[in-house]
Amino acid sequence: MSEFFLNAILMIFLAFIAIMAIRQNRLFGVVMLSGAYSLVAATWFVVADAVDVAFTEAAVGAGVSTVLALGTLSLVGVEEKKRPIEPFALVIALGTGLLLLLAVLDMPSYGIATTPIQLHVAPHYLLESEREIGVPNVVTSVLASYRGFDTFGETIVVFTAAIGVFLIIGGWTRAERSGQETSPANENRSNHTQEKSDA
Amino acid sequence: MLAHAPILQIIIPLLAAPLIVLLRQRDLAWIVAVAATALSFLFSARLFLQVAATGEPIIYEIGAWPAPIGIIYVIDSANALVMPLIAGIAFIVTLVGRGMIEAEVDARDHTLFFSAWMLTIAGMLGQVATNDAFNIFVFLEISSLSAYALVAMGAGRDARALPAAFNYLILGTIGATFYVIGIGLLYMLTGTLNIGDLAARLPEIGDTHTGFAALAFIALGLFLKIALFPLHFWLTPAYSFAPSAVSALMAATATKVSVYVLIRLLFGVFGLNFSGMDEVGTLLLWLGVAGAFAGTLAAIWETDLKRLFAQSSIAQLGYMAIGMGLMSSAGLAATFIHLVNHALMKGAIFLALGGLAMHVGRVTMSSIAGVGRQAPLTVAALLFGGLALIGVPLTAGFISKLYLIRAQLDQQLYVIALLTVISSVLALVYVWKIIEAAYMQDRPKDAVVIRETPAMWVGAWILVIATIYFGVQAESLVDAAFRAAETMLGDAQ
Amino acid sequence: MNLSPLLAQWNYVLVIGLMMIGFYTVIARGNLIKKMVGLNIFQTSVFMLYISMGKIKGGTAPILTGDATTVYSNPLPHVLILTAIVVGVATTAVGYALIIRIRETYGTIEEDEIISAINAQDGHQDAS
Amino acid sequence: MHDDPVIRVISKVLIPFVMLFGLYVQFHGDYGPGGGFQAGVIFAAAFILNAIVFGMNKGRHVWPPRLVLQCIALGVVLYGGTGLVSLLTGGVFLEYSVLGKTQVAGQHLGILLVELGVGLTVASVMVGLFFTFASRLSHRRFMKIHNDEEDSRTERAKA
Repeated sequence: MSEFFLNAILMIFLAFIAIMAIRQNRLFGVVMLSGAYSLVAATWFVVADAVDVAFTEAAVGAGVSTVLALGTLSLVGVEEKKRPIEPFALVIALGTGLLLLLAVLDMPSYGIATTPIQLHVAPHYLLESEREIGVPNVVTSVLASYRGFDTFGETIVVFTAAIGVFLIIGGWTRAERSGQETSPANENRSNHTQEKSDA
Repeated sequence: MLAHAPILQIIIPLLAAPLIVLLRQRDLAWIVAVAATALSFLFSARLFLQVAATGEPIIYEIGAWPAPIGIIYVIDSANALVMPLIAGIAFIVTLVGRGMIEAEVDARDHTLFFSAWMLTIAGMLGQVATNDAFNIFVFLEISSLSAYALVAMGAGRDARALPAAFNYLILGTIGATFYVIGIGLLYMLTGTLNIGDLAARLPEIGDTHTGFAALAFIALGLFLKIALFPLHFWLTPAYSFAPSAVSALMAATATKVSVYVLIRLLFGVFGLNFSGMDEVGTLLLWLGVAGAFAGTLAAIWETDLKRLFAQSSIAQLGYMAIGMGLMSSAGLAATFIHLVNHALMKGAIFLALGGLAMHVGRVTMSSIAGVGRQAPLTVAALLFGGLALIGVPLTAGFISKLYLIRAQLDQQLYVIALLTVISSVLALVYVWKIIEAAYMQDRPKDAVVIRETPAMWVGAWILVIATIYFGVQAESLVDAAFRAAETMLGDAQ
Repeated sequence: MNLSPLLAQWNYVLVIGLMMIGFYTVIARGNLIKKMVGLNIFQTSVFMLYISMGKIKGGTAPILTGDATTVYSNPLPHVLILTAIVVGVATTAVGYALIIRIRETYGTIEEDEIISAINAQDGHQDAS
Repeated sequence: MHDDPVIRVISKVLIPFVMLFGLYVQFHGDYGPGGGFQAGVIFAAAFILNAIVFGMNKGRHVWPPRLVLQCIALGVVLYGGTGLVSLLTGGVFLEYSVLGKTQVAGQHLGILLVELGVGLTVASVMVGLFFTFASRLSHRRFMKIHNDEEDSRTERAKA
């Protein structure tokens, strides 16, 4: 029963943080609330037995994302223009929500051990992992071996993100690659010529 | 080694990306990229021939874990057709695109550029080859993330590439997240992620409200990815502000991959009898028609040629949606035929545009005035591509339209058939505008004089020849497309 | 239509509410940073949907203890979400990099101001 | 920030422990929560703390940016290479069982290698992202946490 209450309290807390985050106009606060959201979500993941996910969410959602956001904020300014509620967006979001509520109607009950996902495929991991892989943490054995190709893809995604960020704002990698110093003026040369041609 | 062909066609371009970073040398980067795409093409072509000869799907169990436990690749008639198309176009664009990349991208960025280039190709191939619904998402993100960065590289010439890339990122991520929600609901119902296993288990336990919502989310997410009207508005800026080589690669392949994934999930997993599929079909049909008109009409008013052909892509994707919406094997086959043909024509057109852009910068109706005489071969390639888009006989575009309209008439959808013909004929207007600009006008005296080099037209002409070949000798393609369509529908029954 | 499952499945209903708060923020807000934060909330809530379905009441984390009576929650959604979290942060990083460049070029991160800047530029080019 | 002796001393004490914890998470992922990804983030955090407290130049000295780029690629190659080796030694791609004498031994070795690959890539990507955003900042001079005197001294020396 305590699990039930913890679950409910964390969810309500999450909703509170999310609403605060969209109402807040000072972006610094928004980013911190977003980090807090990830941290509380990580706590919720622990309650839901997903310890590996909680660990990652805390390190990445609350840690890395927030740091990146703060770095960005210091470059782009911290105020958001005040805006009224967008009725069109609200309708789309509500429509999507209703579609999902429709899905809930026939969903297998929460927390039951006889749902399809508990009876198909997953038992193989829990029962055979010890013999086939010999690793007690089943998440690790599924992640690295049974679905190792997904994790390979995940590593590539991280690699892709780095390549993408370096291409977009990675002045220093240019200098490292060509052995010459790059100044920001040089880097934005193209933008300036663009502006000049407009003038 | 041939036994490993299904995985090697993905792994070679995938591992070429880090290799390029390790080599740290521009020329080697290009050589590695060409070699990797060539090998990938050879393996996929070999698999296509093997599947065509035996008719049996080729199964590759990654990590030696069998189907629902692990991730497997299944190369059947459908993806064996799409793989060599993607790999082949990627090879040609990589081979001839170097001049365009050198003209438009800062030389210091070339190694990372080619790395991202290989990632987007490998990501697309991975989505097509895999038989695991979640693995599709992972490779979709590899190709999308690298594509966002590649589009942003257009900022070297036009800063509008940056907001274009950002919008593409937001909408692409919303699309991918919808897809993940849909897959999650499917997983909840069936307990599996393997596409074959999903198709087998879904009819008994999945025909519920939850199943319907799963269908809706997967369809909506992929509608965004294939730029189906009215979710198409990210495509035009992304394609038109990207560097020319990137536009050529993406216009030819990116949306086609998403069309394939949509077909695979709609027909290969849910199947025709799933409740809600009729509604999805009707939606595809009418949104396809709307897209065909919206894209063509928008293209008529465009003066920037890259924007013009990006708009026309929306129309062409509309035709593919109509084919899917017919919910018949003939309609689906028409979609497959058009998928292949459109990839070839759009590849040819954007390569020719890239060749012109090397000299005139922004390719507009006024900047190409009178170039027909200075760059005859390049403009001719553009022209053939345009004629194929309209669907002129003896081009592949004619075959696509023929089979599409035939499939519509089979089902007595005369209004749709008429609308398809009208929107195709309307395409004549914008192609004529280009002919007029390039051939009928005189080149202004103060305009740049273009010295045509083979780099401008070789790639485009390879694809034009393929377009004409499939326009004249259509049987092999038509057979392959019908086999692909029957495989898809057969899975569901 | 029988709506009682919505009460019994309050857990999922709350997760959906969270998802829609995030989704609304992405599509409605014009500030690019706000959009990214909305995306983060949206995606994190989707992760919660996945983890919810793997949970078994009275179960424990899927780390084998050797005790045959232990009930473990389903490890597969955990693995999928580990991948999805990483994909999410990768997208976030690329998004923030683009925001920085947009701000440097257009001097703003408000969508409407960027659009009007682009339109001004477009009009100018067409005129020239 | 690097002038504050309290922060400097605490960081000096803390950094080795953060790294140790990173290694623990990396290699204990088989038995408890953790693995290459989480370990990579923790390991990177130690380097980033070092760079923030002792200046970007010292940070770059510890892990030169050129190496960061190579390490990112190497981690991916390590993962893919493990798969390719199992392919070349008679198995299929990522079939770790063929890497060892017994199936379980092979799986252990394979998982160890690929988790190392993940850890290497993630740690160096995080450090690389930090360098990227920070060097953008130093150009803009909005924040000065990393732009210590050493930086300006070397700039003056160059000029």
